[in-house]
Amino acid sequence: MEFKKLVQDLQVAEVTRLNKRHFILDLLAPEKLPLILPGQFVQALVEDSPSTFLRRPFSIHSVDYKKNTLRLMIQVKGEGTRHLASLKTGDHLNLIYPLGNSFSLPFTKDVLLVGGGCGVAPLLFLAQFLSQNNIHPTILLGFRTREEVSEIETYSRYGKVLVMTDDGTEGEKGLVVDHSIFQRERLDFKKIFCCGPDPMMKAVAKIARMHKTDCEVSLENTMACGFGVCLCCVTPTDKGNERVCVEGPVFNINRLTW
Amino acid sequence: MEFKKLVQDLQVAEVTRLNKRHFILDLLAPEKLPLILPGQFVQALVEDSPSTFLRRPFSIHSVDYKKNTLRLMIQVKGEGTRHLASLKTGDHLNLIYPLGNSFSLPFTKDVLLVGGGCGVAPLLFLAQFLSQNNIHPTILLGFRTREEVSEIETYSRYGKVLVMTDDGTEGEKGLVVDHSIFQRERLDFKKIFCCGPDPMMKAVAKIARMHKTDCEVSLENTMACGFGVCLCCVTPTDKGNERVCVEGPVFNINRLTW
Amino acid sequence: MPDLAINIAGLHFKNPVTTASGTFGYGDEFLDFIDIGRLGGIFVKAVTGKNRDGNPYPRMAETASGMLNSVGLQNKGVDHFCREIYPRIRDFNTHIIVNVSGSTVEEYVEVAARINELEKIPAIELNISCPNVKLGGMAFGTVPSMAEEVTAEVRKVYKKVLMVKLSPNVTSITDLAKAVVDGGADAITLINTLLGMAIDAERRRPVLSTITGGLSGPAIKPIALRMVWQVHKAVQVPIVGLGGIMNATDAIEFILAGASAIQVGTANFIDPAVSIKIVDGIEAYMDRHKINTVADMVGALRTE
Amino acid sequence: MPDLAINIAGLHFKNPVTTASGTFGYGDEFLDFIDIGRLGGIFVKAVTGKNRDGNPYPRMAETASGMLNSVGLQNKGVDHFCREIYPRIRDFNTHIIVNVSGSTVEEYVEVAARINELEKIPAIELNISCPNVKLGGMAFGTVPSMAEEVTAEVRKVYKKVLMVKLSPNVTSITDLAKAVVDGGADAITLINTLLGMAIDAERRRPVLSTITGGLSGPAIKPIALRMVWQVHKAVQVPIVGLGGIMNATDAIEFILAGASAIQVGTANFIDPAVSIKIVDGIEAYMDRHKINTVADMVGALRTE
Ligand SMILES: Cc1cc2nc3c(=O)[nH]c(=O)nc-3n(C[C@H](O)[C@H](O)[C@H](O)COP(=O)(O)OP(=O)(O)OC[C@H]3O[C@@H](n4cnc5c(N)ncnc54)[C@H](O)[C@@H]3O)c2cc1C
Ligand SMILES: Cc1cc2nc3c(=O)[nH]c(=O)nc-3n(C[C@H](O)[C@H](O)[C@H](O)COP(=O)(O)OP(=O)(O)OC[C@H]3O[C@@H](n4cnc5c(N)ncnc54)[C@H](O)[C@@H]3O)c2cc1C
Ligand SMILES: Cc1cc2nc3c(=O)[nH]c(=O)nc-3n(C[C@H](O)[C@H](O)[C@H](O)COP(=O)(O)O)c2cc1C
Ligand SMILES: Cc1cc2nc3c(=O)[nH]c(=O)nc-3n(C[C@H](O)[C@H](O)[C@H](O)COP(=O)(O)O)c2cc1C
Ligand code: FES
Ligand code: FES
Repeated sequence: MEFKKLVQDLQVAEVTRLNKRHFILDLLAPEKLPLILPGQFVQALVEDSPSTFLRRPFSIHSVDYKKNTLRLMIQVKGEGTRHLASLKTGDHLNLIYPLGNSFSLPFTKDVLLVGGGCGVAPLLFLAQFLSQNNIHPTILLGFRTREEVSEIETYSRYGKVLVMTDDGTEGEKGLVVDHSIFQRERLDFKKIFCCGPDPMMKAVAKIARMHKTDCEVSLENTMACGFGVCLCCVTPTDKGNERVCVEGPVFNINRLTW
Repeated sequence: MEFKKLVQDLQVAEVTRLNKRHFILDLLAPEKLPLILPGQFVQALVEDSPSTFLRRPFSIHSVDYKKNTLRLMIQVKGEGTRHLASLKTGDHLNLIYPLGNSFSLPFTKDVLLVGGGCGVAPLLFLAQFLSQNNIHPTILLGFRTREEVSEIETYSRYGKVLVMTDDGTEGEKGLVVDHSIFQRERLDFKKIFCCGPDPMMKAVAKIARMHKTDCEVSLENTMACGFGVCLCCVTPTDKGNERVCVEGPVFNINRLTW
Repeated sequence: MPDLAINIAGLHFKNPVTTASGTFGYGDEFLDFIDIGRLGGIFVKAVTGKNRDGNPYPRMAETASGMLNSVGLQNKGVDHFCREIYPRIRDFNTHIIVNVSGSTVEEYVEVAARINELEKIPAIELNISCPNVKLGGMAFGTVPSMAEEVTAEVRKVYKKVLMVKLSPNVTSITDLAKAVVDGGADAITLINTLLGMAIDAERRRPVLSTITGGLSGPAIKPIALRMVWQVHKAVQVPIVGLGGIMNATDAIEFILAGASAIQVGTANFIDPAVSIKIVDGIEAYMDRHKINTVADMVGALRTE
Repeated sequence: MPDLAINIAGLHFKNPVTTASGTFGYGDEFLDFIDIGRLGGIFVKAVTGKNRDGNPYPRMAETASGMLNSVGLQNKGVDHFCREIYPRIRDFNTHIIVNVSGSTVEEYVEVAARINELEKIPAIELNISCPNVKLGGMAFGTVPSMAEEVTAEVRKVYKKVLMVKLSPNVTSITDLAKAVVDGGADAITLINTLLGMAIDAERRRPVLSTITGGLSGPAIKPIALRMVWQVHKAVQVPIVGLGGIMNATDAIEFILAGASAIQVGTANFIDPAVSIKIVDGIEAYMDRHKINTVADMVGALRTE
């Protein structure tokens, strides 16, 4: 397997609607998939949409090398994702992939994954990867409401899943940082991986700092290219403005100005 | 029935592929169709095409007031028509219609219709209209090649059909003006209605002038609005620059500078 | 219920949605499609001193998210306007504003003086920006001193609301804006079309008979918004903003950037009923954001 | 077989397809996607005298058929370029041309002089047009006398091919073009981005941290084509054309309008392999139209 970025038409092998706003695309690659790491993402070309000029970035939700497929989990936000939601089995989707760095393999077994919204997407792949390396993380997932809680069984294969909803209709009620695991004096985890909306990641980072727990976050950002040439997606780090699409999307919070 | 222009979503009731480049759309109106005259056209909105910004004009091929449908006959040319070719039964197409003036009811029964390419489109509706008024025209249709010869049976209901192909694979060979009906000393017709590419219409107009035969042509033009406000679609006439979308598309050749 | 009314240079508009000159005919072409009385106003097609045939065909080219036109001020002249068109449209229940064009200062002044006599026309919009006319049109709108002069001369004969429409084809839009304010403009319209060109590669020819033409549509919206924002910070007079407005969100962006009213142009070709949808959309936005008056939104962009 | 080679100011390009500064990194980011040796040349990201952090996030907004950016010349400075980047890219089998930027004449001269020493860099492109830098950048490119001065000063120290890239945000692009030719430019690049703005109506905020930014993509193609055409008629030096080129047809339009070579910019983001497709497409077009050399197409628009 090679580390190489590709521009490729992948075939939609399956579309799964999770709920009103979220769906999953399984995409079959025309050639043997390259090596993909958890945390990496794709840049998807939205065709036939007059208002979508640039590609759209999505995390790789999981990879099946046997079937030669990769999976995206997408939340409908605007025109681009609305168009992707109308893809059908057999259609093609053009991707640039795999892009970005990846989560690091932790030196501990006490691992917590925290995800909210469409930020849960890369955590499934990470959980799979960890469990292949004999690490079974605790996985805390935040959703808006019961209706949107999904894929819990899938996650459960790789670790212990905790659910929170904003409205308390399933699991604990509130934001992920309100979860009881964070309310104890000592945190049970030596490493946190987090992905979700900025305010959520910042709140988790604060807790991690407080407990001196190592923490990596996967940043969102508006991207034009996705492979490092436009310099549109920077975030301030200890090395100045760094590209989220190349030096990230995963950053250790120690390197961020948060 | 009212003379009123509408902006309306019509439902695709049927799609008929005539050949590789031509297809027919039967469109069901959501309310009772307004009165439509032969020669009038629609402005169709092409959705989901990034490169098609303006509407596209198409002649009304025929109207069925009983079924409340109108029919378009479309030739695939560029992005816009390619997109329309992918419409399926049940899809919607937004139209502004009916637009433009119409062919005039002739004061003679010796009527010739001449059409070429997608210019045949308005002639079917005209032939129907004439036959309702007990005029059974001769209909001369030019096609590129046998493969594209189509709808002859439909036209035959309303008059005598003569076919020409550029390559002689069906009917007489050559351009419509080469047809034997034009090679006689006296023309058998007192009125000609013509629609097709500019060079064809000019050639027919020349013959009509020679024989002092009354002749109306339906002009093509690049249109932005289609209902008279942008002044983009003018043609020089005896009254100066006139709008093809309002004062036309049908003009008597006496009024043109040809 | 939010109040959509807005006052521009003393003129009361029932809402900030108007239609752009050259894209709305004289209004009556839209009677089948919309209730014209629901619009804030209508800017009718350019009127010049004498009849003009405009440019030869082809006059239009489609471009990415836009179009080029080279209509070239085709109209039957100010006499014809006063005699034939004015009586037909004078009683529309909305402001009719005449777009005044010319090739010389004298022509502008002549047309403005004639329109000044028309009781039901409360304002004119001086078009010093049309890029299609070789004589004058371009120069007035790109040289501040000339823009000021033509505005000042028209100001002498025109007693009602005087708006001046600027060309975006300039290095400094604020210099032009200041010049026409100095000349006596009551309001500024921004922007006219950008000078562009389209080529048919297969035929190796320009698409337009005039080679170059005016670019309009969503493609130019970012440039138009920028100019409205710059001029809003530079002058005190109200701004009428336009350029690529396709929906209520676009309209609100212009208002936030500093426009007191907006014009819908090319969008009318794609949806002749869009202007009314924009009126409704602005009302819905104000409702949702709990904004009571349009004036509260004008220039209310948060940049701190 | 048509010959795609073209000579620009004495420099031989294997074909007229190059890539635009700021959209192609330093070229190596594209090694996974294309054979860089098939390109006529690469214009690398702007190099300034010292390290620059660029503007704060957000730096990008999508617009209709285009995008705004306010990257703001982020780069590590000319020292770093010569030490770290040049050795990495010097042996690419294509012309590497450095986009030189600055805030003062001295900075331009300093950077140009340093690049002049780099054996494998056959040309520089003076970026006097970037609209993102408050100091200098904008002014140089919009005032003919300043444009001439900076070109002339750089000309004194730079001994290889000197290209100057103009800003489209001006009243008269031909005045600027003539000024830089007078200053000693060997070729002119047209166009940089148009100054634009995007607003988030829901948040009532500008989308970009800098409020305004540079517009690129197909939206600006008609304006770019027009400027190439105008400048082609006004000056004798070769033109490198760009602005919204997405495919071979677009590229050919620029060549017909008067460009001797073209640059692919924003299109690289959407399809990183597009530049090579454009090379192939130009060859196919020349085949079909029986054109033997690119030079035969340059400015060959039929306008009679
Ligand atoms: C590295 C990375 C990985 C991502 N992974 C996923 C994923 O796995 N699943 C998923 O559903 N989404 C993911 N996203 C977010 C996704 O890219 C955006 O939701 C999508 O681009 C929106 O496109 P649209 O055309 O539907 O919305 P638009 O019409 O473009 O925008 C709709 C709204 O969303 C906001 N928005 C758009 N893009 C972003 C962005 N990148 N960051 C923050 N706000 C934005 C806009 O400002 C606007 O308000 C990821 C983003 C990044 C940068
Ligand atoms: C009043 C009127 C009635 C028409 N009726 C029919 C009809 O019944 N059936 C039908 O198939 N077509 C008809 N046409 C032509 C039809 O409008 C065009 O073929 C269509 O707009 C092309 O759209 P596109 O997006 O597929 O092609 P584009 O990508 O827009 O253009 C493809 C090529 O066709 C040329 N072209 C595009 N539009 C026109 C035009 N209006 N005149 C001349 N050349 C043009 C372009 O220059 C280009 O070279 C009619 C046109 C008019 C003005
Ligand atoms: C076909 C057409 C004709 C126009 N005619 C005029 C005109 O006569 N006078 C004028 O001031 N502007 C004229 N304009 C410019 C518009 O009023 C408007 O300034 C421009 O189109 C930008 O707005 P838009 O992008 O919303 O169309 C015309 C525009 C178009 C497209
Ligand atoms: C993200 C981005 C960064 C850019 N950086 C530079 C730059 O550093 N120097 C420069 O001269 N032009 C820069 N440009 C302008 C491009 O080189 C080009 O002139 C412009 O984008 C128009 O071409 P296009 O429409 O093909 O992109 C940049 C453009 C973009 C989109
Ligand atoms: S998105 Fe272009 S550098 Fe990151
Ligand atoms: S297409 Fe607008 S006036 Fe005819």
